[in-house]
This record gives sequence, C-alpha cells and structure tokens, in this order.
Amino acid sequence: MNIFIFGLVNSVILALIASGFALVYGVSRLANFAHGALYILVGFATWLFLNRLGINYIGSILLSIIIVSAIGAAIYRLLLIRVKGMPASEIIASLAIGIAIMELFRWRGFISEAYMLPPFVKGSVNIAGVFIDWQRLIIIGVGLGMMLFLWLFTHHTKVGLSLRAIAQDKHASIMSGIEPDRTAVISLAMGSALAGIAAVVILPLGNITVETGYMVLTNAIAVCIIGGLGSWAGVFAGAFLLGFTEILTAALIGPQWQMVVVLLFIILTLILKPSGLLGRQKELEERV
Amino acid sequence: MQNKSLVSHIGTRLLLMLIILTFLFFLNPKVSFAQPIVLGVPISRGYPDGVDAERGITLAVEEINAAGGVNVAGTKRPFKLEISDTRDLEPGVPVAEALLAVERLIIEKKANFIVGGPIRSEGALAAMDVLSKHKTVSILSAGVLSPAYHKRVAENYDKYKFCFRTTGSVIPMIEGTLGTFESFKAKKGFDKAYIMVQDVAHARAAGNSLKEGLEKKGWKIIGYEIYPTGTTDFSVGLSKAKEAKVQVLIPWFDMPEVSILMKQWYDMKVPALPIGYIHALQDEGTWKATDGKVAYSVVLYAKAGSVATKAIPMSEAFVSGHKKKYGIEPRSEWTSTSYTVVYILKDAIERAKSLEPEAIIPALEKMDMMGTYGKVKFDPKSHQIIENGDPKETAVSMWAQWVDGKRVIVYPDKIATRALELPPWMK
Amino acid sequence: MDKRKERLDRGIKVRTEGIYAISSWRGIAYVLLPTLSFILVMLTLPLIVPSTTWQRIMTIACIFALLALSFDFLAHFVGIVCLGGAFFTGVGGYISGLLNSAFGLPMAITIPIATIAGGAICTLFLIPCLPIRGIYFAIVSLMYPILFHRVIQALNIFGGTDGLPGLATFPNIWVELYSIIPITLLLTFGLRRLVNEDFGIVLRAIKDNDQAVRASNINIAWYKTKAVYIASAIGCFAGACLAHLYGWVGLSLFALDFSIFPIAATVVGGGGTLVGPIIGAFILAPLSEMLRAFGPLRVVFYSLILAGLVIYKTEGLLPFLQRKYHQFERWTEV
Amino acid sequence: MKEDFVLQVKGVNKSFGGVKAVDNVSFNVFKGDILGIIGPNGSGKTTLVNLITGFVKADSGTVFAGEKKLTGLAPDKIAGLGIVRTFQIPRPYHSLSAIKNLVVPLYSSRIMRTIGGKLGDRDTVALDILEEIGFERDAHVPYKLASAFSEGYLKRLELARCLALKPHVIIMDELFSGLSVSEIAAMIPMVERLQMNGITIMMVEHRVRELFQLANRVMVMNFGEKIAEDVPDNIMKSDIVKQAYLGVT
Repeated sequence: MNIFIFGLVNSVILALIASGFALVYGVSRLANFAHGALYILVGFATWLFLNRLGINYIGSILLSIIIVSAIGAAIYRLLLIRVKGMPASEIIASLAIGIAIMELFRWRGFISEAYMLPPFVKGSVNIAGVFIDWQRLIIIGVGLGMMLFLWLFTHHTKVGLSLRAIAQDKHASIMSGIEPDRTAVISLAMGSALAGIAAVVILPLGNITVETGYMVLTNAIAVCIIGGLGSWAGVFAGAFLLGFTEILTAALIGPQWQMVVVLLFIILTLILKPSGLLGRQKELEERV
Repeated sequence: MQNKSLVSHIGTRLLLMLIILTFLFFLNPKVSFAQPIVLGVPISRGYPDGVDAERGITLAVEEINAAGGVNVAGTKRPFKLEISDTRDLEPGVPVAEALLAVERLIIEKKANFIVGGPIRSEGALAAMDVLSKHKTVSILSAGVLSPAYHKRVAENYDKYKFCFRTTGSVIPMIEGTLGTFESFKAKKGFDKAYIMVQDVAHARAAGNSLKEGLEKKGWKIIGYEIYPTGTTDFSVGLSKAKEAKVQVLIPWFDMPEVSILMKQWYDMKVPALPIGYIHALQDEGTWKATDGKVAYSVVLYAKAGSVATKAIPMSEAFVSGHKKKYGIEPRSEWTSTSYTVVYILKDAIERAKSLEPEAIIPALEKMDMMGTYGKVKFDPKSHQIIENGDPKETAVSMWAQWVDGKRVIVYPDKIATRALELPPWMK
Repeated sequence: MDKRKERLDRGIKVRTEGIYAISSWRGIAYVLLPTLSFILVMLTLPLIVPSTTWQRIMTIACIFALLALSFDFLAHFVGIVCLGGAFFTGVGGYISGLLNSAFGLPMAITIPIATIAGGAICTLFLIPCLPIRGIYFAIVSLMYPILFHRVIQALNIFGGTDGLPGLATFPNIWVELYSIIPITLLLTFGLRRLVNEDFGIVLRAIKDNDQAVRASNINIAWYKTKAVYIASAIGCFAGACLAHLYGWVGLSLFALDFSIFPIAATVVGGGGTLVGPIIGAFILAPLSEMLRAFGPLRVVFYSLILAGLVIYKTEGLLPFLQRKYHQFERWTEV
Repeated sequence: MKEDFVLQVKGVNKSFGGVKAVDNVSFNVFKGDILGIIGPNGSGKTTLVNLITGFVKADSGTVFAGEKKLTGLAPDKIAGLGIVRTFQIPRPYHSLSAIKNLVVPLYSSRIMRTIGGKLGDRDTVALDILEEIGFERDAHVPYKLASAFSEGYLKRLELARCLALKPHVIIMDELFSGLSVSEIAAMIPMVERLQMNGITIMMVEHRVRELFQLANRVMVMNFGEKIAEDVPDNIMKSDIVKQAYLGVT
C-alpha cells in the first residue's frame, strides 16, 4: 500500500516534470535543455513575490507562471530560432542559457534551506494506514487534471489542433496555413508554463535549490526517453514505469541502487526498443 | 555605404568583450605594501559550505588586520585573502578544476598558506599531492571527514607533512557519537535505533561503525537505509521506523534535501527522536524554512563554536562578531572552524617567527591554543586535530537541539546549556 | 539603392587548386600556411603563456581537445552522436590508475594499456547500442558514465568516493606538455588523413546513407565498431593522461563536463573539420580559467559566451576563418 | 524452358500493421532474363525488392538464389552473393565525390575477395566504371560532389555502385522514374549491354512502354498479390492487367 501510494505520487511528479519538455519536443522537435532552469525560475520568482513583494500566494503563482512563459517564448523567438534544425547547436545553446539562469540564482545567493514554498494545505491524512500529506494528494490531483486539460486542449481547441498538426506532419500543416515558428513559440510558452505549474505544486514538498533544476532536466529527459519522444501516452507510461521502479528499488533492494536500476532500465529500454516504449520510429520501409 | 549585418556587429562586440576580459585578467595590479601574508582559500563559493567557510575566514582576517596584523619576527604584517572558486561540490564538475585552482593560488597568487578547502574529500585528497609538490602548508577547515586524509599523512609523513586538518574525521566523531547515545540511553532509556545515511563514503562509513558500535553496547538496530545524494522522499523508511516502534532515528546527511526528511518526520509524527549528523539543519534559518518542523531534532556539529557557550569564551566573541557582520548567527561548524584556523595560523607564525614551512610545521605540531571549539592540538604524526575530551584540553564537537526556534547545546555535558527534550507525541 | 554582399574566391585559391598548388612557391605557401601556422602555434603556445599554471591549463585544454576530436570524428564522419566523453575518461583513467596503484607499473606502460584496453571495454559496452540512432544513442552514451559512477559508489570498490590518490605523475611540466601536444597533433592529422583514406570513405558513406552501404556488401556494424574503438581509445588516452596529470583517480572522472564540453568545443570550433574542435577546446578551456576571478558568476558568463558563440557564429570558427582566408567579400549594387 | 533460375521466390508474405504489403508471391527469375515487375502505386513492388535483398524480414516464405537460401541473411551478405539492388530514390553519399562514391563498393569484401585484396588504385577502377556508365572521364564531372548532380546522373551513379560490385543479378527499383525521355533513351542501351554481359536483371518499373521494350517476361502485382506473369505481348492484351491499371472493367 505504502509502495503503491508513494509510487503513484512519484510517478505523477515525474509526469508533471516531463510534460513541459515533451510538449515542446513533440511540437517543435526542439530539445529544450533550459527546462530545468525555467522550473526553478518559477520557484524562486514565486518565493520572491510572496516574501519580498508581499503579493498573496495565488497571485504570485499566477504572476510567475505568466512571466516564465513569456521568458520561454522569448528564448525561442530571440535566440533559439537562429539555430533551429541544428540539433547539436540547439542543445548547447538551450543548455547554456539554462545554466546561465540557474547559476545566476546561485550567484545571487539563493543557496540556503530558507527558500521554500509553503504547502497549499498543511497537515496530512491517513489513507489505509499510510500517512500522506495533503500536498502530495494535491499533486496527484493537479497531475491528473493537467493530463485531462492537455487532452482537451490538444483535441478540441484550434491552437491545440494546430500544435498536433505540426507535430504529426510539418509540411502538410505548413501548406494548410499553420506557421511552424508561431506554433513553436506557443509550444515553448506552454511548455514553460507547464514547467511552472509543476514547480509550484511540487516545490512545497522540499526546498528550492539550484540543483533541483539540473535534476528536473535529467528526470524529464529520462521519462521522455523511456516513454518515447513525442508521444503523450508514452510520457505517462514512462513516468509511471520510472516512478514505480524507483520506489520499488528503494523498498526492495536499497536506496543506493535506485539510480543504478533506473539507468540500467533506461539503457535496456533503448537497446531493446530504440524509439522508447510508445514512440514511433519510422519504419525502415519509408527510408529505403 | 558599408552597413554591416547585425550578426557581425554582435560578433565584433563579443570579441571585444573577450579581449577586455583577457586584459582585465592579465593586468591585475600587483600592489605591495607591508608585505601581506597571502592566504589562499580554495572553496566552492556557490554552496552553503563554501560560503560559511568564507565568512569565518573573512571575519577572522578582518579582526586580525584591524588589530594590526601578524607579528612576524618583529614586523607587523597583515593577512591578504585570495579566495578562488573551485566548484568542487558541483556534481558535474571534474575535481581537476579544484586542483587547478589550488595550483593557481600557489603559483600565481603566491599564496603562503592554503586554508579552508577543497571541501569535497575526493578533491582534498587529490590536492595533497599538489600541496606537497609545491611545499605549501595547508590547514583544512571545511568538509572532508574521510579518515583517509590523516592516514595518508601518517603513512607518508615526509611527503604530506604540509597537510593539517581541523574539521575532524569520522572515527573520533563516531566515538563521540557513541558516547552521546550512551548518555541518552542512560537518561531516557532508549535502545531501538533506525539508521539513515546518505550515499557518500564518510556517511556510509559512519553508518557502518555506528551500527557495530551501538549493537555492541546493547542497542537494537531496526533498520539501516542508504539514500543517494539528492533524495527527496524518505517516507518509506520513516513508515518502517514507525511500524517498528523505533525510539531514535539516526540520520547522517550533508545534503540540503534532508530538511524534507524532517518535514516528513514531523507530518507523520514518527515517535522517534532524530539524533544525528544533519548538516543542512545546522543553519539558524532552518526553523523558519521548515515551519518549525525541525523542532526537537538533535544535530551534531563536527566542532562546537557556532552556538555560544560560557564554557568556551572564544565562541561567545565569535558568535557576536559574526552576528554583527552578517546579521545572523554562524550557520554550520565550518564557519567556526574556518574562523579559528586563521587564529591558529597567526599563533603558529608568531611562534615560528617565519613563514617557511620548515618553521611553521613544528610550530603547528606544538600548537596549544584555545579556539572556538576548545583547545586546538594536532597529533604530530597524522596532523589530525585531537578531539573528544574536556574542552579545556581538546577540541570538542557539539550536539544542539532545536527548541522554540533556537539551537541549544544538549551534549557534551561540559558545554551544555539545556537538557534534552522530547516531542509531545513521544511522551 | 539596394546592395548585397558578394563573396568571391581569391585568385590564388583558384590558381592553387589541385595539382597547380606546387607550381609556384607562393602557391605552396598559400596551401601550407594554415596548417603550418596551426602546428607552430600549438607547439609554441606553452612557451609564451605567462606561468606554469597556464601551461597546465594548456595540457588540460589538450585533454579536452582530444575528447572533442573523438566526438567530432564520430559525429561528423561516422554519424554517431556519442556523448561518452565522461565514459571514456573514466574508464581510461581508472584502468591506468588501478594498474599504477595495484601493480606499480610505470606511466609509460599504464597509459598505452589504458588506451588499448579501455577502448576495447568502452566499445564492448557501446556495441549493443550501435543500432540505436541519433539522440537516443547520445543519451545511452551519456548514461553509462553515471551508471559506472553509481556502481563504483554503491559497491565501494576502486577507492570508492575517496578515489585513488598518489599515482605516478609526469616528471615535469615540459615532458607533460611536449608529450601530450604532439600526440594531439598527431591524432588530429592522423584522423584527418584516415577520413580521406578508403576506410574513412566507407565511414563517411555510412554517415550519408547507411542503407546504400549495406547494399554494397559492407557490414556497417563492423565498421561502426572499428570507428567507435578509435574514438573511445582516443578518449581513454585522454582520461589516462588526466589521471597522471595530478596523480589521482576518482569518481569525478565520470563528470558530466567531459561529455558536454566536447560538443561545445566542436560547435564553437566548427564541426566536421577535426581541427576546429581543437581550436574550440583551446578557446573554451582557458576562457573558463580567465573567468575564475568572477566566482560563482563565472559559470554564468561562460554559458552566455558559449550561447552567444553558438547562436551568432553558427558555422563555427574554423569554417569562418577558412572562408575569410579563401574568399573576399564586397558590397555590390543590385 | 531452361531450369537454371538464379532467383526463386516461394510464397513470401509481409504485412505492415495489418495491411498485407506482399501476399503469398512466388516466381522465378531465369539466368540472363530481364524480368519486369509492374503494378499500381502501393501494390507491394518495392517491398518485394526489400524482401529479396534482405532489407525487410519476410513474415513467411523463402527466397533462394540457386541452392543458397537468402531468407534470413543480412542485406550486406546478400549483396556479397552478387545480388545487388538500386534504390528508388537515389541518395548518394553526398559529402563524397562521384568517384569516392564508388570506392565504397570497391572496398567491400566481395571485391576484395575476388581480386585478392590487391585492386591497385581504387580510384582508377572507379573512374573506369563511371566512364562505362556515362560520366565524362576527362571532365571535372567524376570529381564533383555527389550532392551537385542532377537526377539523371544520380541514377547512373546508383547503377555504377551496383556494377562496381560485379553482380550477376541486379534488381532495379524504378530506375527510370524521374528521368526525362532523352535520359531514359540513353539508359536503355546500358541496360541492354548489361544483359548481354550475362547479368540477370529484375526491373520494377512504372514506365511500362520502355519496360515492355526491354523485358523478356513481365509480372504484374496489385494489392500485394501477383496477378499475372507472362511475356510482354500477352500482358498487354490481358484484361486483368487493364483492370488493375486503368480501372476498366
């Protein structure tokens, strides 16, 4: 029971973290290595608004999410657009921007245990003999809500549909009047906002550190790789597999093997099924 | 009209910036007045540990310089600080980076002594060879609890005689810890413990020897968990501890995420008192940051001094000086050790009447002076600080409990300011 | 009046193409100048830098340059994007360090063994991943060093988190520099030669169209294996040298920087040129040192400069310099 | 009829995600033949070529070359047996010159084995083959990067790559598609010359007129099935073929 509940929480956290990265990659084929930086940016921004400017909690959350999505869009529109289509340059440029943002916080002294966001609801409940704090339940709720929202958004709104169209067939959608750069900007803005939402619900569990940014980035990539880049169902499948693997390893073998098992898992997945669990790799047929 | 594109404009500017930076670097002015004694401080400035050490050293240097400096064979010479960022606590950065920093401090900044770091054991151990190559005396005062350090000095004294360490080592720390637990057992009747350690060498070694030592003394060790650095969920281990009705949790961590452990412990109301080396919870700000959920935890400081106690006069001066300069009480023990280390050097230089290693090393070996954490004495064979006794005779560690937003010393009894308290759900 | 920039080949470039290069001393000079000046600068650089620290930085730049070279070779001549730099340095360093500390073998033996055996070990681990393409291969190769790091940590072998200090070191800075720099040059020009030999032609063909190579009765897996072996041996050599530079081996030999830096150097210097990554490494490594004075802000500056170079000098420095050398530009009216 | 067929295809099947791309197809290719395969788009012709040359694994069925079973062999092994193919969309090694493009097959173990590894200068051999296939030897053409060539040259380069392997069977996947009438007219004698040199040829083609002019026998495919196989004249008259191609009932 314990394993189930904490496995679930862990999985939803991973799914939340990865969804922004997956959205951006899925739509614009851009591996946004600044994802982790945007994540902690929201954390620190919310903290600043809350504690320095005295804005109320909800206000600071909304404000910082809006700001970060604008920053995300700006990063693409002003910088990354110049190296679009050159994967090595894209990765290096976005990683460098991300590191610059994160290390700027380190320089400004955002490195102590004092930086943490308050939970939405304090206290904990007992479910089937397991004590679980409200915040974790909220995370599960928000995670499921976000999945639903994303599904509705991508299937029933015009912007969402155009995002999906670009993801599926770029040339055909360009011909039907969808502009790839504009959708890429939108996807980056949305991806950053998703990172922000993930940050504000997850960060109250612990404290905001610069290292979190690096960790979020690697986790997001791991989830997307296992699930298959550019596949929504894959992201969730990957998050759940990874989430439960982590918790099970910690419980059965020992926490020090957690990372080893996860890495082996990723490597084996890739060797056995190179495109990830649910990713689609072009059939050889199409390439010959 | 020769209008250039925006791209080449920015390219030129970038180049200009590079050139300017290069010049800034090569043209650093070499001012020489009153021949200062250069202290090279290689630390990770982007991490709390590094900042703490930097604060301690800066404070002491300012105090000494304000008082006229160091008396080297008759002439008063000030200390000059050269702090270099090693980034050695960053996981993705190779240690070669830290070694380069040490070497540069010695060669380019002409550092007479290296104090402070490197903070990571791996880096400090590798730096020993650099120090012995350049024959530069170094006193470590932050991080590095691995016993390998003084073992190497003892094994190859002639080569590594330049290396001293005041931070302590896991082995005496464990002895001290065992003593603490015996005292708590006698006072409160605890005998069931649950060990949780971080997956780094010193913590694992500590965990193992604690387990052995406690079992020998009749404790029951219910569980023993190793957590990788950066873990953010401790709920599985905590529930196990709760089910097994453990009375003492022994966490041994130096990562910041450990505050999550305390929050989860408080929220789950685990009826076991956390007593251990929880580096991230030493900071005064912890109380606010955890909403007071750190309450009742007992935290080990590898060296005393960060909380003022009447038993050690220098600690009171240090804490008030720190509060005056930085507005807060000293955070971790590394501020205290790094503060004292400058005074140790001053004392050694004044007695040696020279800056030469040949004179300084014997002076340090014969060191006998009160610091912020008791009497400072080095073992002449291993250059390790002698600890765990009377604060009037040796250096001591300190166990502080969080009570009402304050840190109070609960052990050792000689410097204690208050008695141990239990959380309400344990009564 | 609208204007546009026009690019024209220099006359001498046109005149010295192919066989005509040896028809005049000037032509020979024109063709050889860039290569010779590069070699000359590399060899004299240790003499003109201000202090021994900077000489040491040159060695470290060389080590990074070797990693970048191995990355560029695999990425732009075989089509394998391999971020295994940290994996190579780790394996090479640990082999060399263990041989030195356990059996007391001298450096002159451990480094070659580490190069040959380390290359083989890395290749063995990477073989199962060879069918994986593009970014996926990159990520697997990025995972291996972290995996090895964790396994060594969890089992507490090979010195665990303390590492193995006190290994043999180079006798002095000059031996160090003048063994590593010439080897770097040798490997660079050796590889440049290799990719124009028939063996290298096959590798480049695999990059362009692997299916057509398979249809030409060539076992691409075998050729890729050989290429990966060459690259990982170079990486392991770099790792072994690094281990003996400070006489120390530790977990941070698997640090992420060793994987990321080569891409950065390649992108800055210009991919697919082999010499470009070397230049990139010799810009980025000293740059990082110069910025050290800024403390924690250093990483910020470094990343911003890197991002700037990548975004605004997309083609890379070497192609840019090549263009300037071979062509001139002028504004013409449209 | 002669019984010495070089290729024998027995009941091969292949489906992609439920769609039958090749459905139980059997046929033989005789030595010295030019076998044409026609069929509308998506009728499984290219998949058939991929099945024979090992690029796609068959779900069931076998392919024999003489006594040798080809099914299950890797593409490079099949090419090593002298059964080579061209690709429908020629993608040359675009970073290499035309002449270096040919160095690749000349470096294969088949060529190294037959010539004993001592080929002399591969570039010279490559130049000979290129001249044979219509690249002007004395001009700059063979030294140009493959990325600079027009479609016509690329198709020839593709054929040259096959010839360099000294094949005895060439499977041409739509060699004529994308070429102008005059380019095709120049290619036809080349194909005929290959046949005269004793090379067996299998041509998958859309250009029915040119194919019928060349082929001894023609096989028709539709929806993955083989619907007819006969000499060209009979195929042209056949109703079933008209129905498949033109939708005439």
